[in-house]
Amino acid sequence: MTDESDTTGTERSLDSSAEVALQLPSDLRIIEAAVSHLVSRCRAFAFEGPRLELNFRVGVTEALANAVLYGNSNDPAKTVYVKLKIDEHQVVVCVADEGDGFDPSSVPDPTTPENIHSPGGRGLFLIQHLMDEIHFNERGNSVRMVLMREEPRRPRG
Amino acid sequence: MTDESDTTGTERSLDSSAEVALQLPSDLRIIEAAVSHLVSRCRAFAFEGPRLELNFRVGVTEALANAVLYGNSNDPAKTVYVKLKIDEHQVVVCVADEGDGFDPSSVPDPTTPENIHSPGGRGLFLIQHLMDEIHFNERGNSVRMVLMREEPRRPRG
Amino acid sequence: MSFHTSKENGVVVVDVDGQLIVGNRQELKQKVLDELEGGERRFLIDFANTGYIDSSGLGVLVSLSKKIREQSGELRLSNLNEDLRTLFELTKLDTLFSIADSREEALTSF
Amino acid sequence: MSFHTSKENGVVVVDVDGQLIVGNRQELKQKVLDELEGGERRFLIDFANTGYIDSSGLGVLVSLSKKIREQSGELRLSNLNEDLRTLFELTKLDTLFSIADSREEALTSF
Ligand SMILES: Nc1ncnc2c1ncn2[C@@H]1O[C@H](COP(=O)(O)OP(=O)(O)O)[C@@H](O)[C@H]1O
Ligand SMILES: Nc1ncnc2c1ncn2[C@@H]1O[C@H](COP(=O)(O)OP(=O)(O)O)[C@@H](O)[C@H]1O
Repeated sequence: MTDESDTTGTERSLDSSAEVALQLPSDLRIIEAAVSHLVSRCRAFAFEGPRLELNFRVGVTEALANAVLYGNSNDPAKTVYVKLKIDEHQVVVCVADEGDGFDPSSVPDPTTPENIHSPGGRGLFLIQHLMDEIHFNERGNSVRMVLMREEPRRPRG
Repeated sequence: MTDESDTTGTERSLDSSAEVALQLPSDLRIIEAAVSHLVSRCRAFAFEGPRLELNFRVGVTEALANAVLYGNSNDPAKTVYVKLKIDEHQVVVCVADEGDGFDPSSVPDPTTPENIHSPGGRGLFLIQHLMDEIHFNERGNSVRMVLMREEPRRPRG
Repeated sequence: MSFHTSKENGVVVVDVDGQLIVGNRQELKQKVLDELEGGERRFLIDFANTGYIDSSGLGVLVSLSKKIREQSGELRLSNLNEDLRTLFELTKLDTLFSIADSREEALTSF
Repeated sequence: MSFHTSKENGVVVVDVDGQLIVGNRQELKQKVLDELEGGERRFLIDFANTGYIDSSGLGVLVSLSKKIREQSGELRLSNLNEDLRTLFELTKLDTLFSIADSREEALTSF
């Protein structure tokens, strides 16, 4: 604890890449503001258009919602950790929670006839289809998403 | 950037003190959630009652609002840094912004007959009267507030 | 973000201004369910001023559609921009909903 | 948090549920100003269900009180708990407002 001015975090802001770190109260009410913040940091790095306004916004919203609701069991005393790194090619976002994790491969496809009428279960699916890459750590409480600035030429796996 | 589980921040949680760090998007919408989070962290450390529900809540709300509105000029791409440390005697909260700071001694008394009808200007005054100590760094963009768990016996200066 | 409700030709029209996401979906749900309980049966949700929708927002539409159908009512959607249409197509929810291009088209087709 | 408005004996009563702080003060302000513009002149803001108020919340009360007085109207407050009273006393705003212990007392005194 110090009250010197260097408590203000400094940010590596080279010409070619920037990093952002957030440590957020685990609360659904902060999601919209957190996503706007990350979007405006991306814009400041000349990333814009539908990949930012749709793919990035929805992907990050889903990851934050899952961290708050499932990872942190909607307990407002817990914390969600976000890291973003943007360079001229791509943006990488990590969202981590304090939970025990889960097995992403166990989540069913929400578009099948049995599941299409379910009110839930579309979050991971949207991340998978809107982001270019998604990786979980082994425990399953930290997700790393990669979005290319431009639509990749090869069709996504 | 890593997707290992140790991206989850760990917290020093000895029996006698705890620390919390938040890095928040500079957005008025997050203040209520941030304050609830800090309050619940204090409660988890057996701090409760009106000093928490009034003095702490209002003091921290004021400091966050000033950081967002003045320090960070209400720019949602900026960040507010919060640190809290609680032990058996007191809680210390630091709120820092990315702004140029200001001179707190230049802020007029809001309770004088000339100022009492003004819609603004009561934030610092409330911090000064609700917290037991308030210190600014030299630049004026970082405030450190101390609140004793129990009302101090000596009258406040 | 806000939800604005009006009544046009016997249809309850809800405008979604801003985001329809996990943080506010309950508000939309409650608004529509209150009208349904009040006896309304025709609903149009208009997305002309909507930024984005997340999976919870989609989920709330699915569950409202079901509840409205159970009361022999009808739910339509209108004014999905290209981005929002992509979400409905990805999740195949475009097959579940009656989606009109414009508010007028939706209102006359009830 | 929410603001609920009702009309009792010609008085517009606003209940503040939750916090009245920098993030939502505009909503309260707009609600009351709309009623003032609509011709209402007597206002009671009831704090029975209010958690805490910050300096912006106090500020919005000061500015509403001024605007209402300019239209020859009257603003009263009721049900401040001990914590909230402390805030009014610290800032000397207890000298500026007409504060009643209960809603009934406030309503009958207009
Ligand atoms: N961070 C997480 N920690 C624990 N479980 C998770 C996490 N993220 C997702 N899950 C699990 O995966 C399931 C599917 O999540 P998702 O596809 O986002 O749909 P929904 O949120 O609607 O259930 C969740 O119901 C939950 O059980
Ligand atoms: N973090 C800050 N950075 C720069 N200026 C500040 C900061 N905090 C307060 N101030 C200045 O001090 C003034 C008084 O603040 P305050 O007492 O909280 O009342 P109000 O917010 O209603 O103006 C503000 O108007 C602003 O000019």
